[in-house]
Amino acid sequence: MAKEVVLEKVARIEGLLNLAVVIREGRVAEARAEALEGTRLLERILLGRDYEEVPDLASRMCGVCQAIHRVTSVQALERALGVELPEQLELLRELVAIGGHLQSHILHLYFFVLPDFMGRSSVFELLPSHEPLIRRVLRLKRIANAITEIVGGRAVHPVTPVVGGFTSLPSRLKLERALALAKAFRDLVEEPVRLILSLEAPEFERRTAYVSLRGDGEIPLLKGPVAVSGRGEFQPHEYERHIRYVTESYSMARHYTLSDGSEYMVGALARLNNNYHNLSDGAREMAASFSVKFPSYSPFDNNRAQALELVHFAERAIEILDALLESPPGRARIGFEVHEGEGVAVTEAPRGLLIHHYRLDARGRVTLANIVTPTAQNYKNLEADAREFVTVLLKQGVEDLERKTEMLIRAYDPCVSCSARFFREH
Amino acid sequence: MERFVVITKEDFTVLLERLLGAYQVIAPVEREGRIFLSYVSDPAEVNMEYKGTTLLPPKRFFFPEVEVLFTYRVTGGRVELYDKLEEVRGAKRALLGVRPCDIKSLEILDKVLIGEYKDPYYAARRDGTLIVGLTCNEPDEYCFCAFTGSGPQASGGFDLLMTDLGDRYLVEIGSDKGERVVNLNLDLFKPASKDEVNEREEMLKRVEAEIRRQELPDLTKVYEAFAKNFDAELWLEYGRRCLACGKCNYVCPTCRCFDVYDEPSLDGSSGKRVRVWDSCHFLSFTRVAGGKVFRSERPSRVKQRIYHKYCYGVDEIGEIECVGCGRCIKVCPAGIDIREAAKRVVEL
Amino acid sequence: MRGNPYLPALAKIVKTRRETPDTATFRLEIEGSGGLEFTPGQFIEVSAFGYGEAPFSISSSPLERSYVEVTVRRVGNVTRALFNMGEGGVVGVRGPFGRGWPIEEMKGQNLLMIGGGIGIAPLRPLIEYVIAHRNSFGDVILLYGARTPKDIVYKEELERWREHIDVRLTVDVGDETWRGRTGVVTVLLDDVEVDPRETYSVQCGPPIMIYFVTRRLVEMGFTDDRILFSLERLMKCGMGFCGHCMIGGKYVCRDGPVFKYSEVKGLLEPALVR
Amino acid sequence: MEKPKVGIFSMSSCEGCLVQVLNLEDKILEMMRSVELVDCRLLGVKKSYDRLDIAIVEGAVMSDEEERELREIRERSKILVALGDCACHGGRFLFKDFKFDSVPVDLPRGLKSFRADPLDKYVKVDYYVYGCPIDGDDFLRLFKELLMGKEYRPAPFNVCAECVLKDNECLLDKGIPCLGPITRGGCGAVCPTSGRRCIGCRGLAEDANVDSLIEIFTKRGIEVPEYLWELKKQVGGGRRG
Ligand SMILES: Cc1cc2nc3c(=O)[nH]c(=O)nc-3n(C[C@H](O)[C@H](O)[C@H](O)COP(=O)(O)OP(=O)(O)OC[C@H]3O[C@@H](n4cnc5c(N)ncnc54)[C@H](O)[C@@H]3O)c2cc1C
Ligand code: SF4
Ligand code: SF4
Ligand code: SF4
Repeated sequence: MAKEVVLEKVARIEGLLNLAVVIREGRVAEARAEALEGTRLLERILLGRDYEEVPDLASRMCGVCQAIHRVTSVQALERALGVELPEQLELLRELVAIGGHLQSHILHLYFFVLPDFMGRSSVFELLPSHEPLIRRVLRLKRIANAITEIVGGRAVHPVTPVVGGFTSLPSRLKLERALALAKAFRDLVEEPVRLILSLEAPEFERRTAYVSLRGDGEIPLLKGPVAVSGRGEFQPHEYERHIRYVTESYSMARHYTLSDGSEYMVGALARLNNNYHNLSDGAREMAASFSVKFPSYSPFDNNRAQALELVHFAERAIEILDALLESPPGRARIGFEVHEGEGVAVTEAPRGLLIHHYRLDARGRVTLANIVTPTAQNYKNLEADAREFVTVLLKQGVEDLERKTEMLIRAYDPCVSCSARFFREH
Repeated sequence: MERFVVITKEDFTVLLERLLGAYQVIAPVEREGRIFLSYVSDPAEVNMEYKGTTLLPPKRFFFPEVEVLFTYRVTGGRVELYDKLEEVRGAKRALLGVRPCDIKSLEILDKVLIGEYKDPYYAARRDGTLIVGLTCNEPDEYCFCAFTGSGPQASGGFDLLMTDLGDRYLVEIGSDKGERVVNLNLDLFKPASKDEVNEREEMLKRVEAEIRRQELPDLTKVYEAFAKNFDAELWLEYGRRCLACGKCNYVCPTCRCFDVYDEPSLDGSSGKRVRVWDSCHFLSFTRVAGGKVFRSERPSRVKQRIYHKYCYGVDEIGEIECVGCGRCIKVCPAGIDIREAAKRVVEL
Repeated sequence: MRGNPYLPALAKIVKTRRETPDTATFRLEIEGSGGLEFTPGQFIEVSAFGYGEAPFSISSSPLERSYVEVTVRRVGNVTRALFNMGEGGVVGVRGPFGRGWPIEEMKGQNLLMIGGGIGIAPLRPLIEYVIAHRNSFGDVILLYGARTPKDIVYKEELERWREHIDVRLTVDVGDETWRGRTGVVTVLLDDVEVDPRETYSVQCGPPIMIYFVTRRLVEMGFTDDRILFSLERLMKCGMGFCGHCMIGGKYVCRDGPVFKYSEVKGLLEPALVR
Repeated sequence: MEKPKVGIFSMSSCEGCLVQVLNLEDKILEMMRSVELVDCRLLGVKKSYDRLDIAIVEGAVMSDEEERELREIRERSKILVALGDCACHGGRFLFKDFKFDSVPVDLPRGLKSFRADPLDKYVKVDYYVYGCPIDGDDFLRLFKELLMGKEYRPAPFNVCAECVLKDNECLLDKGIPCLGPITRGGCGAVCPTSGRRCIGCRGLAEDANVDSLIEIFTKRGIEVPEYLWELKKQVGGGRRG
């Protein structure tokens, strides 16, 4: 007889997700990641809009990773219009992205994941026993917000990045402040990161393909070829030849696979599996002292990878700010002409590979929009992991199967609102 | 002591240094191509060469956009109040580079806020502030002070009044306080020659002539015309255009309406009473219990401001309350131009 | 005025009396002084700390020096806070502010008082004064209109006042217990016989009432300087600074709230709007 | 005294407004001391309760299930607060003239048509916190006032009023189609202050003069976007009050 275990509206993830696991004769027959979030039709809404409006709308895809959505949409439009930014403006863009990553990772690791390991259901329940830690984490969040605000104009849904650069630039004073903040972040984050690295996650491994941007001496967020572990690389504009989507009747999101139909994983773990040697010194030392090794095939290590990224990107922010103070950007926005064009940008959102793809007509109106979010790409992998993980758990006969499975979901840091944009025109 | 002295621009920098030692100095500064009044700490920040007016008027340094009147603490059944006035008192400030129209606006505010009742916050800030004016060499296209009797010559209300004569400033001494500043820095000033004083007169005449190129009526005498035309058609037209955004009120150097509210702390045990700038253009401005709004129609709100300037002011303090700075015209997105309105009313 | 006029004196609510479901009279004792010296028709600004400040007419007798009273209808933040606080609560008081009824001028004359709803509050000190100086005034008539019998305030006082002055009531909508007149307060004017040349009319109530009553009084032959009313506007300071209460060139808080019709009739902005 | 019970719920949204609430950092800890949070999926709080004193609902209603859930929340709650533009206006001001009903879509999970509805289409909403995202301090003020039994009132002015206080040069003067003149204030004019036009995320100001803005755009040679005409139709371009 088939039994269906449904984890309903999983808590402490962004958006509404059910995970249904069908167990037949003691074996897992099927796992379904059902995105429930109302579909937001964003790509449809973008059609016909002026390119200037796109970033504002695109950032509303998601309240957690809004910064990277904004930057990615702007970059895709720049590709379409043939705009190339001077290096300093690119650095500033990277800083916006980093601010977003730091914000998001802090939220995920300490508000969503940590309670699991402490046997609590929410961060508030941790308060009595861990008040200093929580206060420190809140402070880190505040610093990450402040950095984003300095460069982006607002901590959530930043406003300054636009096609051609920025609407306004932070003053020297503000950059100095951002530098001080980044340094403070780096210092303060040490202990919380150690805490995450020391947590004992369930033991589970499953090899899959890891897809992320690959960098030369860095962990790139905004540029670079896309690496598919074990299978080489492709260029951003070729994405349609390498990944493809399937629609599942049970989900409000598209689910993605590689061109051969196999699942893959994106996110912090994929980034580090593909770029481990590029971790900053501080992050690398920390990894070593906790004997965290990459590549790793445990999805639970995604959390460790995120923690290491907190250190890595704080150090990268310091580097960028030093460079910007050394030679500050001149103009905020460079001129360009509006014409017909098509552009793809592939970036790294906190949760992994993010693709924005637009086509513009001669007046700069959108005629095609396609957005591929990390969570949508991860669903198939999550389903595969869930099948195998639950099978293992069943074999072990564990009692808290549901809680453990939820932990697996949370390790992915899914962002359901981003992913639910499914629509098909008749 | 003579009424006029001169100071070279180089020595003025020295004077600035000294003033910075003795006062909190507020002066025009330029940032990203915009001029505004700000506290300064370095003479290099000060820009005395600007044209026209600043966007926000000097009133914000006497009547700030947000002011805590007092704080309170509630413990058990007891309430304690802490007056914020003490913090306002005693600050020694120097306001530099204000235009004659803005000097006049302070005189108007004095009449309104220091009368039968006295607004102590405003009064304390006025008391402690040295006013160093700066006449205009170059008005902008919005200036019409010559028609409101408030410029380009300042007839009083300043401690010192500077005029840019190229490589030096001619300085008029307007008060004992101003004279003391000069006396304390006698090494920097020398008496002005007749020629220099004449040069200023010529300059002011030129500026006045430039402003008078606009054809406007004498706005100090439009009371009757306004009184007659309260129900004129043109107010409907302005009302249709007005966005009720209140920018005109905020930038007007003589507008001083405010709202007051309490801002409690999270646990409610303490808090502060705050006053903030308000605008007669907001719908809520005349809303009373029961939801009635006395000036619910936009034309009546447009009229409130303009009538307050040219009519009610005369009833209230015996003179018009517009100083012709042109700020409200500059900032109005809908292009409502108070001088044009006045002109049309007079011509009705 | 001494010190900082924005800083309220502290006062304790020593007694509350429910008048109607949404109206109550609060007796305040001001720290140090107890009551206030004031003219009937003047108002005070009452603070509920954390909630704000609102103007209320002083409704107690001017002869009473140990406390002041205000009669308050619960409509918003400050008024609700006063109700919730109740006896023992500490509030702030500033004032008195404004110009009250011109009592000296009205002496020797008949008085026709008209109150609508809570608008009877500023008439109460006047009535108490008149009763205490009954011989200084001629005929005194009080016309009072409330929405329903339940909304009649000062029920005890009305009974006591009847012994000294002519009190007539009406309600907009009656109920089974109501034996008196129904209709808006203007209906009571139809039966009033006074000599407008020797009478001052004194009114307070909602704008619409003042509008219609004034029209009626003019028809009855009252001259504009014998029609007095207390106006309501939003006001934040009480001193003619905040600007909200301005009508034409006048500030209701400072130049009023009591005005003669003749004083506001010439204002550019109509003071009486429906 | 028993602490007021609070629930925080999400309909369909980007959850950015909740993130803004979390961004209140230390203040949220303080807030949580004065109330009992009994329900919040995002934070993993789920206690058993019957009645709520305050329900804070984010997001637009997009499915029957959400509609049902919303009605249930309303039944159980004394005060219901709509948090953010999606909850206040269905996110429509952001989507501008987009006509949801006209989109032919093939929706999964058996949904028949597409919708994005404001909460007050289905239930009574007591208070609105506007913005996409909301402003944290604005939310804090609402929260404080609710706890004190005060009536929360949104800012009575539009974005321009705050913009001029920031000493900004007006974007309209540069030919940029800013919606500040008709948009409810309270955000501190963040967008124009960063040199970006206001996109109207806080919804129409109480006394918005759409007609005049259209005229201003036209006069300055700014193309009047379709959604302004649409808005004009909805509010008659004129006075509301
Ligand atoms: C001279 C004078 C004397 C007075 N005497 C008395 C008196 O004796 N007794 C008495 O009861 N009253 C009197 N009043 C009226 C009294 O001042 C008001 O009722 C009081 O200010 C209400 O204060 P509140 O804080 O309770 O109400 P508020 O919180 O200020 O609310 C008042 C009303 O306006 C509405 N409102 C306010 N702002 C908004 C908004 N933005 N959107 C929608 N609705 C809004 C509220 O819902 C409510 O109905 C007098 C007024 C004046 C000017
Ligand atoms: S009304 Fe306009 S021109 Fe006159 S003083 Fe005020 S801002 Fe200046
Ligand atoms: S920039 Fe926009 S918000 Fe600012 S004043 Fe101009 S129109 Fe208003
Ligand atoms: S400026 Fe406009 S778009 Fe920006 S936050 Fe404010 S209301 Fe929203």
